Amino acid sequence: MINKYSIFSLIKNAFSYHENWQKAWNDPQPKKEYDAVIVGGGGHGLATAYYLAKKHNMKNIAVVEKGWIGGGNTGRNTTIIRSNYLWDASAGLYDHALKIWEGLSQELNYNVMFSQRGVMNLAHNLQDVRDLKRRTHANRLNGIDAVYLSTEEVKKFCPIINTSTDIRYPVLGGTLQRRAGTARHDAVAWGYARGADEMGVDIIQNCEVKGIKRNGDSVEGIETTKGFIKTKKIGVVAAGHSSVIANMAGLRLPLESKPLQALVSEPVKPIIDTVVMSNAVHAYVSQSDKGELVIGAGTDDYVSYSQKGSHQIVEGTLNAILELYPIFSRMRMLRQWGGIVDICPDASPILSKTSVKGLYFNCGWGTGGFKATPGSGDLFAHTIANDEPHKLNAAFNLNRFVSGDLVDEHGAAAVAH
Amino acid sequence: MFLINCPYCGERDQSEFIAGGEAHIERPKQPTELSDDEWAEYLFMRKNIKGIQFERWNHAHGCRKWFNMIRDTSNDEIKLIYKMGEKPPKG
Amino acid sequence: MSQNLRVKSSNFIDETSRISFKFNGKTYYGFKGDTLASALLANDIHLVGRSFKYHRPRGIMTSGSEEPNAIVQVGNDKAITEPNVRATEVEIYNGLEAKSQNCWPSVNFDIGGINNFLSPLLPAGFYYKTFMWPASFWEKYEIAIRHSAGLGRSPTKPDTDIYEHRYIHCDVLVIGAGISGIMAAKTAAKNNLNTLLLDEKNELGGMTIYQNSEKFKIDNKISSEWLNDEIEELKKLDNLEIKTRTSVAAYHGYNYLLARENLTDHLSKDEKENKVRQRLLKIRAKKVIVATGSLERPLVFNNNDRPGIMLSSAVKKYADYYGVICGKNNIFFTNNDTAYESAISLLKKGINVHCIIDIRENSNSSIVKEAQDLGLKIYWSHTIVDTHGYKRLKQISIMELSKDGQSFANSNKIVLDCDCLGMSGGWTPAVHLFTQSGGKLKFREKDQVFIPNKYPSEQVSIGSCNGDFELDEIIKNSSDILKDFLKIEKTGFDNMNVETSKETSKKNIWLLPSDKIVGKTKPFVDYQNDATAKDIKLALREGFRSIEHVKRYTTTGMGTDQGKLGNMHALGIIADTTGVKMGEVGTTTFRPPYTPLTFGTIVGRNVGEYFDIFRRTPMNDWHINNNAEFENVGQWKRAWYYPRGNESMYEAVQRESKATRESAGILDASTLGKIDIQGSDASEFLNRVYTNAWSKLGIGKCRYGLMLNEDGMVYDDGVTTRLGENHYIMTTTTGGAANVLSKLEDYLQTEWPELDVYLTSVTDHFATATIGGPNSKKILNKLIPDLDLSDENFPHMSFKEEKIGKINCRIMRISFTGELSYEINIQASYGKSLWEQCMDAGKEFNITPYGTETMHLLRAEKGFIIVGQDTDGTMTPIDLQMDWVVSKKKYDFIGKRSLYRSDTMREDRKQMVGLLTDDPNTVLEEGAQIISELDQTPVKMLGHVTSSYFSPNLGKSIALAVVKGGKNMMGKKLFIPMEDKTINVTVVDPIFLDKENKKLNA
Amino acid sequence: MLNYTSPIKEVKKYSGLTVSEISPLMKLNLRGKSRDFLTTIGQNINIILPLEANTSASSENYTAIWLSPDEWMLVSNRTVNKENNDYEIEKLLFNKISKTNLGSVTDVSDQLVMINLNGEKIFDLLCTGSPFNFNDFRSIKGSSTQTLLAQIDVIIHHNQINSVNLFVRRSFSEHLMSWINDSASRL
Repeated sequence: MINKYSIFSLIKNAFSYHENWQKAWNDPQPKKEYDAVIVGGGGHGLATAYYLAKKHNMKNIAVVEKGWIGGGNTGRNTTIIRSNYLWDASAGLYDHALKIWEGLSQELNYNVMFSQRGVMNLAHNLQDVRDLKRRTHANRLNGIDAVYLSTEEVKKFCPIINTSTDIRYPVLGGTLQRRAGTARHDAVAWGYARGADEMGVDIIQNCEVKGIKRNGDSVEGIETTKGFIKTKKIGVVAAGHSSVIANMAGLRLPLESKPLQALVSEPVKPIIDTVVMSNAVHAYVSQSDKGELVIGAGTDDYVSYSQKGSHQIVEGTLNAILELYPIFSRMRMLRQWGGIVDICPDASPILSKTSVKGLYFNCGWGTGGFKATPGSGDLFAHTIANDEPHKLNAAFNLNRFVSGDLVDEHGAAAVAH
Repeated sequence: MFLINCPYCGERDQSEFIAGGEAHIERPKQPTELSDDEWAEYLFMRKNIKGIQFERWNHAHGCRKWFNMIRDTSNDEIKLIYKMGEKPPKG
Repeated sequence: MSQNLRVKSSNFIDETSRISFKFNGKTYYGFKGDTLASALLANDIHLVGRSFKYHRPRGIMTSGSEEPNAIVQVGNDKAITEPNVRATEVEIYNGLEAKSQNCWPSVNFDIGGINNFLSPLLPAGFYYKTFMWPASFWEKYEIAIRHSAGLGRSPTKPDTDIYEHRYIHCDVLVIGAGISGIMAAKTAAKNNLNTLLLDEKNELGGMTIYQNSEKFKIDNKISSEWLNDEIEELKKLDNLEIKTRTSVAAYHGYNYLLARENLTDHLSKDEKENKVRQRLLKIRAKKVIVATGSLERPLVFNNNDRPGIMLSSAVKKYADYYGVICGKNNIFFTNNDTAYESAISLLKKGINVHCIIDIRENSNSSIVKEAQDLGLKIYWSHTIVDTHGYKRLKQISIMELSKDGQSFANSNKIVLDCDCLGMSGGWTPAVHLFTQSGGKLKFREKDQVFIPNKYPSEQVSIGSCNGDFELDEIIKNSSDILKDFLKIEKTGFDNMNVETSKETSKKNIWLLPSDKIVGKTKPFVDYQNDATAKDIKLALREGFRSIEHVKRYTTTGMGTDQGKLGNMHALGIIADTTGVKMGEVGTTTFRPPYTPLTFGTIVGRNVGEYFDIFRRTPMNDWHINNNAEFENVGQWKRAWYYPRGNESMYEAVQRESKATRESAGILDASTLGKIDIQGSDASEFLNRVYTNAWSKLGIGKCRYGLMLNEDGMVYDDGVTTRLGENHYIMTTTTGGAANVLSKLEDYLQTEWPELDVYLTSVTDHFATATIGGPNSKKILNKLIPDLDLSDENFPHMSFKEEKIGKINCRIMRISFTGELSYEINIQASYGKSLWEQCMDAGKEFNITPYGTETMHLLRAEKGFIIVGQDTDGTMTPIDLQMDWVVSKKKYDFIGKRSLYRSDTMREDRKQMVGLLTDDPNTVLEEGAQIISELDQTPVKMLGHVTSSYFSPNLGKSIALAVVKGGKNMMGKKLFIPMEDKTINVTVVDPIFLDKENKKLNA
Repeated sequence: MLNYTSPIKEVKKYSGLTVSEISPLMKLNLRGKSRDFLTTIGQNINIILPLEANTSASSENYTAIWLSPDEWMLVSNRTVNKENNDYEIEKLLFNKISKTNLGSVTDVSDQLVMINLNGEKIFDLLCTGSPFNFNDFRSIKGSSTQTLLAQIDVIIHHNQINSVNLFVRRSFSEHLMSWINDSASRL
């Protein structure tokens, strides 16, 4: 591997004042034709390209990104990674991803800082307790490391949580997945980009898709701001903008794109060393390696592509944070931002072929796509390469909305942060 | 926070309202006549437009009336508000 | 402590009131009006903190909220200590305690300082390139990284202060009380607009208020005097509200802004007592005038971060405003005229200024002339190539620039002694709030600034945040813009006579050259995060092109100052390096808040009991007095069970349910949703919303109804009673009440406007006491002796309108327990009394109050579902084996079509069944999964246990469950695999007790 | 004989503000669209139901508050008898409106609790918890609105200068009172 990253290369380059580092990836102009084009240069899209090249030997492919790679939800999420999902199909999908996460830094030779600090989900009412127990049993039988915790065990694992019984919604218990945790979001996009680029994938930034050319019921190529690109396979991984691309191909998707907000506090010395999620009161918090509290807020209830949400959502989230962590009252919000999340009616993603031959969609990840990045890329690459879903993403087809075989993850599972 | 001009109560803070999604998706009069695909279209498929979108809002914490809104979803600019049952303006 | 670094003649410091405070454990003195920064400088302390990555010694750089270096931990108390506070924003008070952050053991001797020498190994993004081998070690590395990262420390005890919200609706909001802000506020208020003026400082007047230079005059008065008079007049206006110490944090769409009003942080402990600490102002303004001024730019050169290196305007403010001398041997370094104002101001106070180093070839502006007349030495077209001194600046080295400014005219290097360097790289308009609001910027080449271009809402920017820097422009342009914006003839500031010194020459070099190669230098761009120009160049070299990428890779602008000082230089260096035009590189998006905003302020009073609403029933006091434990159901507080003595929940529930079946029990069912339905189409409406048929229901009769979503899944259920021809009362689940009403309103208003139906919630109007059990009839008879309770007159599933005493009430004979049971609904104010009378009347029958837990058990014995517990949004009525309540005849109802999709019709869907454990004493865990074969991999889960109890009435454990294909599994043996054991169960009918419903008519 | 219990126990006094519950009051929810509906109401209680949003109309005995284009709340101006809850006017209107399908009449006397705020600091209190713009409201006697206060749905009626009636659902009233008392204590 050229330009391999390691402490040794770091020392070597220090002597030349880091003047000799090579590009992590190139900045090519699009070719006339590719065997496949991935629309969307986020983590999922770049991972898809990476695995197409690596596992399916498709090297003549491109990723087109309308802005800058990793500039969408990849760079805007709260980086929670877990696989403790309720339904077999979801558990299979997300745990496949988690297994890849565990070796990703080494595979990419890029430190994505995957930190298995554990993810705890809290229960605040009796139905929460039933739901979390149900999920824990299902996880265990699906081979996912989830355990149910008593309130005392919750307190022991994360002492700063207010577990007193006289708060409005006392903590009645929780679940813990130790293999779960967080990763450095930008690094995931950059690592996959570097890996894909090295195998010959063209990563074309500032290249917006303007149209999808169809010949009857199969695709012929895409119109972009950098000209027409001929291709027989298009994998759309455009998150919040999936519907926009679908409309170009004359399709409608079961998606709504809504604002999702997040915020970070000023950096402080380590104070919370795990990830705690509370679905009932809506508080999600972890601490980044830099020391910032990373807090995920909820979605607004209207469609928006503005990357802005309403203040009431942020306020509601911080209300919940102070309910559970009264010690954070004097911490200060440093930055607040919004992303556009594409939400499916059943809160599960779509990794599927479409009625148009050669057109594939990977979308509907809603509020929880980051955790699935490597698995999503791997399975979507399989789907595109073989024109057939892998058994792990078979359930996440588009037809489920017609037949009624939904994978409903709101019912009993936590919001998919 | 939007400032929404409820067609009945006047300008109110967004917190008094709930959004009801895409407007003018009429519930089929004869659902049993529809194919599974047609029913799925009604039930789940959405335009989810980036740009000028027609949608439904409800003044939930005021007069409880539903109404229609035309909003540019790319910058959240509210273009027009009109009552339920009124036809959307053409063009 | 000596105050030898004070000059007299400051109007803003009260030298008669001495204030003592502690910094790093040592006691110092300052004066009322000092900030921590000015007081420390007055005590000759520059070294205040350590930088984030290299732990380099850092001092005070600015005099405002843009301070990147001098951030401290305030207070020792575990509850109210506060991290990352800017020394430049803390107003000192007696007892103030502050200490340096990110250093150990002390700011003077910091072990972390070693990072400075390792810095060659710590370039931008180094952590992406290493710590990967061996894989298992990352967690160890990470612990180390985490401990060296972070700045201050979080409090470790709950905050004891109070925060509040306030909504403000005004005609005009003016942000910033500098000269243009004052003009705007006065103009607006005088034109009868109710106006709100906010400024983050404790005094009005911005930078002009201490501008004592004769060079700047308005109406022949020195600008500060003129402004002072304006402010005095301003304060007299009545429809104007002025708030100081109030900083606007966020500017959202529709002119909705959030501001933090700081009320007590400048007060001593006893002065603060019981006062609100901070208030969040939620402002909705018809018009917004942004007058946020501008921020002075540093210059980027080698080692430009040493304590003693400050912004020239800060040096001036400390002298003019606080009367503090920052250095005994001052030098200024500039590319514009600002530094000259500072230098002159110091000279006139008798403070030594050694020289000015100016990268420009020359300037003939009057202010420069004045400096020269005062005998000030100026090094034209020179730059600083290095600075010396570790914990305090000692010397600087300068060289003469080549024409193009990229290298040097000769190799001569002059070394000058200097303990305070005031630098000025020009000014950056504070457009943060403007861009937050969605405003678009344009780049102005001549002085390299981004200024407002397109306004997204009713707002304008005036003054230097709009790119007007010269006094005469500020006044003229502000006045003109105000006229246009407020649609008025004149402002009162039209054609003023203004004297000023015009800047005549400009030169800007984003990265000043050094005689060393870049790799050997440390030209800081982001001081707090230790991001240097070479880091930016490295990022570009590695292929990062977008400013967002560079920012993220180098962490430039990610510090607590959010890059207020450095962002422009980062852009400039990217533009220069890549050869792209500055205007085309684009800015990074400024995200809210403008300055960090305390969580407590955002939350206000929504803490503790106000975190969320609680709802109580009219009988609540009785439950409390009778030792009830409560369960949260939605926002309701519901009686859960009533332990006697030291009974456990299990014991209490066993007793309560036994007593109910054997004699009588009473339940507070007031929380059930109740909707009054009237109108000539009421029956048709019910036909459409429920799965069963309603037209034929007799008046005075009750019927159970099941409500679906359009996707065919069970949504809610309850009993609805026909009170009259066109009059029904619907009951819903407790949790579903609000959603059901709004869903039904939605259908009525949008889908079925032709229906003549009116819905009115009466949930709170009625209190509901349910008495059940074999003796319930006798009890009701005591309450209403003349009511004929015979099955003929008052059969099951029927209703009577009656009086208890003189009070009307509605009685439904319905049952959720399988017992003979009456639901008495009475006007809420009489609910508590009704309950007490039921208890009295029932005494002889040992009537037993029971809570939600016993209710759940009793209904489970009868196999009645609870929506939300036995269903999870994926169950159809067919799955629940409730086909009997689904009309086959009806043409349509909500959700009907979805029941006929290929997957919703499948036979092997999860279906509701009962489970019995082989060992009758083993109670299954709710949520436990169910399998049909042991040791299969992967395990095939058939379903899960939804409800499970030990039934005292059956003397065995019972459970409800959903199981794939369960309908056809009656009698089949299944397994429940737990962590430690496997439990054997048998599938049975979900109705465990009294299948024939004998008890209903007992 | 059943006793009447009101949810709010005592009258609270603060600087510039007095907070008290007024009960029992008769409250009816009136729904209807047709002209006949309006005239029938008018004839029977001699109040012309206000058609303008955010307003109210009063007669000697009753006040009618606009809630929506087809919804009003009718409140008795004086407290009624605790001993029974037969309201003649309710029976009358129910027969004339509901029975004849002109609209609907529903007794909501205990659905809503009426809290009276009295004093010059009323709006200083309200603006700590309500997004509603009271700038015009405060200067118009008889103005009314439905909005949120401390995240709770309320109907606010400006019945006279320095006096405002808050209508809140009974189950929320204890929480709202607690919030009001907390906030008022800092006025």
